[in-house]
Amino acid sequence: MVYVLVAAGILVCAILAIGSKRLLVSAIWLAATSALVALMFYLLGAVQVAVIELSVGAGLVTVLFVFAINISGEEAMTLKPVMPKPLAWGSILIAVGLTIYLAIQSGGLGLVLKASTETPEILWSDRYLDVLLQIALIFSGVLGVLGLLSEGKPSAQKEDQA
Amino acid sequence: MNSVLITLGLIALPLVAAPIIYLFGRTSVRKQRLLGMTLAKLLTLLVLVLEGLLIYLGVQVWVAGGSVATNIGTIQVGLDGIGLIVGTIAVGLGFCVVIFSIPYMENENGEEKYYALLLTLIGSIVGLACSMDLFNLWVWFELMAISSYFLVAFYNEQPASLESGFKYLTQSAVGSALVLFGIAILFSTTGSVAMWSVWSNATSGTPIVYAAAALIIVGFGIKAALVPLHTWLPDAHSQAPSGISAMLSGIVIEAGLVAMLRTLSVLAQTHFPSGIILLVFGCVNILAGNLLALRQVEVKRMLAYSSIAQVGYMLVGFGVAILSSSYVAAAGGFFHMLTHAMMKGLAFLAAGAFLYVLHIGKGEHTALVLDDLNGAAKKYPVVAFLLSLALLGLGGLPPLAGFMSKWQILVATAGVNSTLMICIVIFVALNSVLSLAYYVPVINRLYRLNISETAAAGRSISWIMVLPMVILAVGIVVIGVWPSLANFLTFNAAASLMYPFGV
Amino acid sequence: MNLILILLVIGLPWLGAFIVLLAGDKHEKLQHVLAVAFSLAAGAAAIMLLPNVSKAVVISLPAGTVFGNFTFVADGLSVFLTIIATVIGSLAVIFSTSYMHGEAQIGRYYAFVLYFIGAMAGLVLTSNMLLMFLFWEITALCSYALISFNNDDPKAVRGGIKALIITSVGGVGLLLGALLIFVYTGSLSYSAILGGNASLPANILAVLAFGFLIAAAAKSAQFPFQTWLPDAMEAPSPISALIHAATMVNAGVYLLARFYPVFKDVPYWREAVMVVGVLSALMAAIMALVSTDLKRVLAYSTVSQLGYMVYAIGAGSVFASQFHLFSHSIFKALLFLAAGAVIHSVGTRDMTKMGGVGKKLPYVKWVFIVGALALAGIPVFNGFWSKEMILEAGLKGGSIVYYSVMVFVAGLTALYTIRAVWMVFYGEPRSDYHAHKVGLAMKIALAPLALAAVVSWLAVGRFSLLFGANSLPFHNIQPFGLKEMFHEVIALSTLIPLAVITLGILCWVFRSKLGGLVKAFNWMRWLAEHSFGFEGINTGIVKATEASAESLRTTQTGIFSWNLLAVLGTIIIFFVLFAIGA
Amino acid sequence: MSNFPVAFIVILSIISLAGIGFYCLLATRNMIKVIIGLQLMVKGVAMAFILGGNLTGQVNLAQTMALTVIVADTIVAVMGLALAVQVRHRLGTLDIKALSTLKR
Repeated sequence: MVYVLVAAGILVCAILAIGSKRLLVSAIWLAATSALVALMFYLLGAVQVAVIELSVGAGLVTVLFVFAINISGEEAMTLKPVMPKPLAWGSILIAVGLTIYLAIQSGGLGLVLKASTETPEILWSDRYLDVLLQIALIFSGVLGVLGLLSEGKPSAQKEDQA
Repeated sequence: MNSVLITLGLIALPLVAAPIIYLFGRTSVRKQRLLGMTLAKLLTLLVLVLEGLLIYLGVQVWVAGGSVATNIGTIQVGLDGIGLIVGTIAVGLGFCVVIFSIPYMENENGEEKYYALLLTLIGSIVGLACSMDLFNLWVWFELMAISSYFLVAFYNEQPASLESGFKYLTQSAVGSALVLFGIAILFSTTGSVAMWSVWSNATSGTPIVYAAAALIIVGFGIKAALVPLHTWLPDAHSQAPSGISAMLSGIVIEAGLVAMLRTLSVLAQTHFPSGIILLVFGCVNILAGNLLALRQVEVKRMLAYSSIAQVGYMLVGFGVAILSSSYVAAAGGFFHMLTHAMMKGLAFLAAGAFLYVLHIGKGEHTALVLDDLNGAAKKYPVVAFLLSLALLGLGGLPPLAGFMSKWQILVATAGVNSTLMICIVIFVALNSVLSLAYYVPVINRLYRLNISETAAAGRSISWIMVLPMVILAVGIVVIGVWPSLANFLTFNAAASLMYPFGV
Repeated sequence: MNLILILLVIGLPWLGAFIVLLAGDKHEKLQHVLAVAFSLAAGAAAIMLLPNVSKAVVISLPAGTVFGNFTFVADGLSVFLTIIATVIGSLAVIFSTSYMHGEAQIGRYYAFVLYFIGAMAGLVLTSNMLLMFLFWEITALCSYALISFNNDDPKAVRGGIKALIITSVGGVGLLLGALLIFVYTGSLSYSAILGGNASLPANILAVLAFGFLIAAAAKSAQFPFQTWLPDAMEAPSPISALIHAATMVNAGVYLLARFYPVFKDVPYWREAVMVVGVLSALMAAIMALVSTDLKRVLAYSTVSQLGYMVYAIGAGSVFASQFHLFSHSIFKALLFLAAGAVIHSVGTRDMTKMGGVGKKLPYVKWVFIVGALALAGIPVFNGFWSKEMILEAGLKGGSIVYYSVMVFVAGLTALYTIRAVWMVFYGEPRSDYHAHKVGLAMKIALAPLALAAVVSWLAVGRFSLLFGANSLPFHNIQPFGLKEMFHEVIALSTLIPLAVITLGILCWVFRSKLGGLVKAFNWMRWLAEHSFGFEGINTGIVKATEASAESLRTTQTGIFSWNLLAVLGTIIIFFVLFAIGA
Repeated sequence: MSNFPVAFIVILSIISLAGIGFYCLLATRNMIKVIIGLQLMVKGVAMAFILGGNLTGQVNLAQTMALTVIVADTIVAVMGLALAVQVRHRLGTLDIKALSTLKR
């Protein structure tokens, strides 16, 4: 039953996150979603990644959002969406419904969760290439952010350099 | 040199070198000296040469009968036929782009990040082509995407550049989320992400496996610019620095296509109708790309739309290959990938050279429109000639490389004994004619007698910019006259692609 | 020997093209000399091929897999057309040295002319279908580049692109045929299907036959693709003479002639070929009658005469068709070059503004009249013999209806020819033009053509030997000497076309008395001036394509939300398909 | 209670979470909100991996992959935010409709 509650909680938080009129509130609901997702991870037996999700997803990312919102300022979101809302949620409902239908067709209802029998081990035991690649990901991410945020030098200074 | 070292070197070298290049470049930015930046550029070129050498050594091991593959943990990586051709294109085109960028990017703010990220981009494409593990494939794909976001939005003081960067970032991110969804479904149903064990476990096509395949097609399809998922492409290609446009069009979108093909070949035993899907997308791409390019007045945007059409030819080739188990068609698809990289690379570099001497070199960031090119041949005969060559090749006029690869695809298509395929041949060939309607007027403009004001006021072109274009142009002509030169690359790639399909 | 000669015939002009381009536009004199030298050398090499005509494959370069062997054969048909291309090419180049004197970007001009000459020789000499298509497209490219040589004139650019697109659309037929030949015989050599060893399914053979017919019709400006040739007249006159009269437009006829032995038994094919030829000949002749632009009149007459050749092939006489091609290349090149001299001198192409030019340019007048007589089919000139042979063949090989139309067209030909000659050279000047002198190089180029237009028919015996069993397999054309020709042409049935031709001339002489008749045909005039609606169809297709392109462009909204909806929509389509399938 | 399809509930929440995220992408006009939508979608995907690991008895393998997903997605989010900040700086708004000058 706890699964149902967590799942419902995730969805409610997510809906609140996208429904909120203020960005800061949205970010906080996103953090709440993240925390509940971490709880779901824990229930499914993924203890370590639950901790990481809690710290990164709910913690770090939220901090970043708050920073970004602070810098760029709260903007009132009273503008009407570009797309008619019924079209947006209609097509989403169709897509979600079809996915669920396909999952049921493939025997999704008969799946049974297992209690984790594996002994927890170091996370990257046999997939350390992925983890090493994360370094490259972070490296290019950092360079990218630095580049995106950099201020254009005044052209006079450029001339001096040349 | 043993195969493990070759594989490791191949995928690790660019990623290790990128931070060093950044640091070198950074020192010169800090201290206002040019030495560091020069070192960074030279190091980038050196790494690419070494990469080429490693690929060559790998091929030597191959030819001797060995296989260039190794396990890192449980993840298998190795240089197979697909890795060979994609690696060759990425390294070769990358080399040309780096040389081109030396004058083009000179004294831009963030030059050092540019080279480091460009090298990461090339390295990630090589890694993507060598990966034999679905999830690892996605990680390389994501690395490719992340390293290209900043490159696209390089001119971060230009609103248009930011706009294209934002669209590119979000649509790529949606695509990679969809791909991940697909991989997660495959993981749940087969219990593995290693390609060969997914291949052997996925034997029956349950609806949810088909859904996973569809998500993967759409996800990678966003990067590979399948119509109607292509909407980010014209913005990104037209706003990025020209060297990056050449990379994006020449290999990055093809890398998405290769990743898609790899994943689909894993599902070969599920009877997923990937052949027919690719064929349909191919035809739609060709038609839509050509029509969208037809009335375009911005040069780089027109080239971007024509990329959509060109991807369509590859899709037709691969679709026929999967549908009829035809080696020749798959080889044709890869052949077109190779020739398109050369032709579109050349076209974007030449257009970029014009953009540079007419606008960017003077600090203006206006788009290069067709009218700017009027009579440009008078002042820039070499670049105008090279641009004409690239455009004629793209239009499929012989004896240039583009004609030969299209021919190979069409031979294979006609080889499938059915009326539908004959109709597709006619459709594709007629579209090739349609594409002439927008390539050829550009050439006419170049050779007008009355030179446009913009062109008349242009700066002179540095020979360093022309050099890589000449290299590409020679390649286009040589492959066009002697198409079987590329057979080693294309047929090995076709063999690697078709093997899981039991051909 | 043949190996070297073939390489020279194709290689020399291409090398020349490169060198002329390298010489640079600052050395105009050098460029003229180089172009003449290279084209003459190619012409000499082509003529040296003549004694060594054989059906054996001379060069075979293995290109591997789907590209076949790159093979070249110097058989009778090939060598004949190679000589036409290189010799008339040389004359056109010589003519150009004075015609194009002082033009800008002369290097580009000569480069494309020489590139074209080499490609045309390659097109007829190769026996590999891939190479044939390749050269086919190169000739189209050169034709386009030369039509729109004057890039600043939007009319020239439009004409060039139109020619390129229409001939490329036709090229699709050739491409499809080449692909099917490869797929069904495993070889790209055309002898694979000409030899009759490979058994193609009947329906594939039909696709092949009609595909090639479309390709030929587009290249030779036949019905329903004829509209590009008149617009191609924006090209400099030597180009019109070389490409749009004597060589490239013959490629279509060549294609039909080459494959006639396999296609002749395809149901309705010969019928279709004849209909194409007859309709083209008739419509073009009527349009020539009402046009007032000198070069367009000649262009229409080219379409009309090509119609005769196509008709002859349909009627089963490849020899008559090739013999007329031979005559036509000579007299039409002569007419175009002479017209070029007139236009160069007078400064306009509009015949209503000419009149009385003959007094100022007597030399040009006389050579033009020689060409005109040949075109009209007046006895003794070369056009008479070949046209009569075609009509004889038509009488034997096809329905009497087609024959009578073609005879009628012969009368029309005489009528519009004499009309053109009259409007240009006789009467009083109708505008205030100033006639320049005609350059020496122009006169030198015109002389051999004028001579040949009078006497070339004497070579019929030598000509027929080219098509013998040893030099042109699969066709079974018997040797055909002057004696046979006299026997065939000087027959009772010849009197009918001759009478009609005379009637045509008389119509012009008594034109003032036929006012009522002319009025009765005003509707026809209106139709002809609107090119029987084909121009409208062309414009319609272009407009429709552009409109759909424009409306498709609006889907690129640039708004992020719509872009993502397209992504979601694609997913939904997939899922719906799977849900229905599941 | 054993017949209660617990695993299916998780599947439902995964699909719905991804759907909600996608809806956010479609309906919002705020750049930062777009990044929030992306985050929601990827959280669904990470859950799918963990669920797959649970169902096939390979939680550890799934955990490593989920970790990589989280890291990669955080980087994308950061870059997106940097882009948003820069857009706000240059254009003075976060409205994506202001970002539709490139069309046709």
